[in-house]
Amino acid sequence: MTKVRTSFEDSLSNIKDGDTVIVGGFGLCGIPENAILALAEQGTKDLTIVSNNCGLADWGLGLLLQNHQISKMIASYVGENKVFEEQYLNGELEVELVPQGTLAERIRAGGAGIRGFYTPTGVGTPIAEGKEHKDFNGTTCILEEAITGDVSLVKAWHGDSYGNLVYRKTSRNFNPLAATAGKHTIAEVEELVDIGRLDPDTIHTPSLYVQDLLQGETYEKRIEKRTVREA
Amino acid sequence: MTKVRTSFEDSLSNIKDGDTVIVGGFGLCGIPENAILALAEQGTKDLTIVSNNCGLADWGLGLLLQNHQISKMIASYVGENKVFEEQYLNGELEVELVPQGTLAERIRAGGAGIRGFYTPTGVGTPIAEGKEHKDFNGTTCILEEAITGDVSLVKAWHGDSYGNLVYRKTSRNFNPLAATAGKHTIAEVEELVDIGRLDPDTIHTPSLYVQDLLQGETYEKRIEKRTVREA
Amino acid sequence: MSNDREIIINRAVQEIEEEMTVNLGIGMPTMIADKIPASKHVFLHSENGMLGIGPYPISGEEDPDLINAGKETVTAKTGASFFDNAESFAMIRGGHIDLAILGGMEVSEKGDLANWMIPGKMVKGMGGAMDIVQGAQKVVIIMNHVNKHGESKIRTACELPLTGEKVVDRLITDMAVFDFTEKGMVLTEILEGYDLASIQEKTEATFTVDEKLLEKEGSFSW
Amino acid sequence: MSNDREIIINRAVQEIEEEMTVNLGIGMPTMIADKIPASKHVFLHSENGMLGIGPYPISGEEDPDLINAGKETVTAKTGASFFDNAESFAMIRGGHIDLAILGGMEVSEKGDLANWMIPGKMVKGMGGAMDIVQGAQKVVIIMNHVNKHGESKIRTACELPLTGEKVVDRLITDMAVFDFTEKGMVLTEILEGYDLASIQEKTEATFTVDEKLLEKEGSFSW
Repeated sequence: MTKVRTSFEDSLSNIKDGDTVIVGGFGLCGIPENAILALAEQGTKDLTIVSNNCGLADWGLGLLLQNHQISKMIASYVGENKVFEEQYLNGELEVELVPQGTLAERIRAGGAGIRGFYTPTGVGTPIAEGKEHKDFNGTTCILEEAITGDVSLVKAWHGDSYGNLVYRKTSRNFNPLAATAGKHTIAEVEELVDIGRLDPDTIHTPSLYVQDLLQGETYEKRIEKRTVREA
Repeated sequence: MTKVRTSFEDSLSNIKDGDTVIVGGFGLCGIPENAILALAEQGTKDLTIVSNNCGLADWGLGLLLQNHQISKMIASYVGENKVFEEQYLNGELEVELVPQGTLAERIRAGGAGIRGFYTPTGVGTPIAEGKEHKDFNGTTCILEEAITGDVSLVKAWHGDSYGNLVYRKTSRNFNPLAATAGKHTIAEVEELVDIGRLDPDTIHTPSLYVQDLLQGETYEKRIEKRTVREA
Repeated sequence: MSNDREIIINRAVQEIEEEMTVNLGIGMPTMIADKIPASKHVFLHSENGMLGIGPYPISGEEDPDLINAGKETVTAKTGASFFDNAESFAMIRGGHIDLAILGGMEVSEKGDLANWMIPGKMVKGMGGAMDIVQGAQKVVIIMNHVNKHGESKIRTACELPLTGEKVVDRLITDMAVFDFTEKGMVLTEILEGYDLASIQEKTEATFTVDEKLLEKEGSFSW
Repeated sequence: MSNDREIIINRAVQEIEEEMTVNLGIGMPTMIADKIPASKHVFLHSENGMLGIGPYPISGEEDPDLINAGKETVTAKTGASFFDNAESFAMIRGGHIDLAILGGMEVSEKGDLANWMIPGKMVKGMGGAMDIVQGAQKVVIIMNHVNKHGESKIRTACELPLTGEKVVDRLITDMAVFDFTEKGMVLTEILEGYDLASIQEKTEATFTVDEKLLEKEGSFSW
């Protein structure tokens, strides 16, 4: 019994034209590099991508934009990508902007079978337009609905063949949430470790959320804003 | 800067008559033993207790029942406590039974500033009576509201003086949720460890949720149902 | 273990397929764990916050921090994980549990389940049952066909307060197996020692008989 | 750093008290971190999933897995913790962040904030700003008093789309400090080089003047 696959190409073939794909990562940190490259290679079209950001023009999800594979983007911040701007302005790309905390919570809700929730975030802003409002002890909230994906792509640090995952530092970000909300979750890891090597108390993503597990051959891990101090 | 306190008595004095107190633990597993003993000693009355269970007659939250300190219990299962039954039948004790997953989610929501959520759990049952119903893509859900506490009592395995907590095995249960949902969270730990000894990737309860941290002198850790196999 | 229980458990264990994630209810369903063949790789989920329950511990090795939802001391299999209750029910409610096997007090022909309270008796609480019957991909109920007064526990409509409405996928009793489909309640298996007539006699609910079973049972006296 | 920025940052850092958990917005607010005296113990929260941001790394020690919400490489202080985005915003929305300091484009006299989009320009997105202004216990906005055309950014009502309604607790500009209370917008401090008249001239919003400040400023020419 193993969830280890050796071909990104085969795993990614689970994604079909028109699918909704939830992708982990924050900026370029913790993105499923190899899965995104394989998806760009595969050329699947008309995708709805759910991800906090949309990569740079030449890396991460930006590669799918370049290929015109994305028809709709659900994100909280997309300001670092010129290709995005072009496709949005010419009407090729539909965009749903969601406050970051609401986006995280909607994905979590999708994975957790919560169908909708009330949050004060966005009340009185354009985000609240057309949404159901409700008062809770004097706090006005809006109803936000769960997000689920046909497929989720996540990237972890360590993983075992059952599909247990552990993330490293801030590369955790949206990855554990995405892992829960895909009907089919494809996890790529830096290192495949033996069953039992992950401490059961410290597993971030329990095995049952993962369908395919792949070890990436290389990780570029590009840094978006290299910032240093004087030694 | 430390959250370490040495007197359970002093910390527990944060609980006043009529307060709502959220208490971690599942059965007798992972209960804040020393805080409960101190609360029984203190004798605070008219408490609303939110906890999955209510202990045994002579241990855990059952001690508060014996003392007639609880006026309302919000729980998912209370079947192992004779004192409970008596006080319920004579009208002394009000009981709100909540499905276990809904209880966990309501406490999480309280801690996370989510004011309410829609779940399919309990639709068509007595639990759904009087609650708002709503259809999500053909699934009928009911609206459940968040729970917050004046004080939360939790028990962890390791903790540091900032208030970071790590739980052990299934004694984690409701503890991390309770920790988030109390205006004032009192955590007791088996072992107080130096700052930096807890791996930042594996902290279950980040420090900002905890106001008081105490090391229990002893832990009985009673077992409710000792079950063994032949060697 | 009574003979009825053994029959039910032996039939129920066949529901468990390779690689499934399974939640076993408290009481009789928990006993199924021991009957799962060692050759079968399954993950047992415990709603108090664990995936990968192992066997009961050897005496002296009980760990008070390691219990199942029935509050029994257990062990963890290699590759197990622990998590909090919100995560545990995220798994359940989110449809990540393949199969749940629970006990029942009454099942209706619509697939309604009652298994948590008897009016007039002390209410103990539903624990995680309401979440599990809504969330698990497949819900199998195991119970005796009749109560101790010999009356059918499979009803036209449940009299007891419900745990869930139209949530049962399969019902296994000591006499028969029923599936709940779009066509209603269907008898799919008759267990040893019974025939269709005896099942009809002991079942208040209205059901149809699966075509394959009808062919097989054609030689009987009805 | 321009002189205005420095004035604002130097004033803003005084908002940070011992033991506070603080979220600093992207851009100018991030620069406050360096000004916090080493003697002060505070926890800096980063909404991408970290509590306990340390200084920027030394060159060569950048870790691509360790960034702040502005996507800059950072370090972690001893006693830090990492978590996922849902947990991070549970902290924010749940009121567990004592103080948030964010930049602004416009603030209204009611305490409304606009800082995420300019109609007609490319929309970049609100990131976590809408959550933070709703959830943090205290929201301090820092911005220049006037825009590059010399027009007041403190308005009777915001013209730009809102980030949050009645969410600002305190506004710090290069000229003054305002509090938003039940009595409306109140001028509480006048920064060096300005007087009440110059502030009134550069502020479209209607505000009252704090009594203590009035006493102190009584000797001025108004």
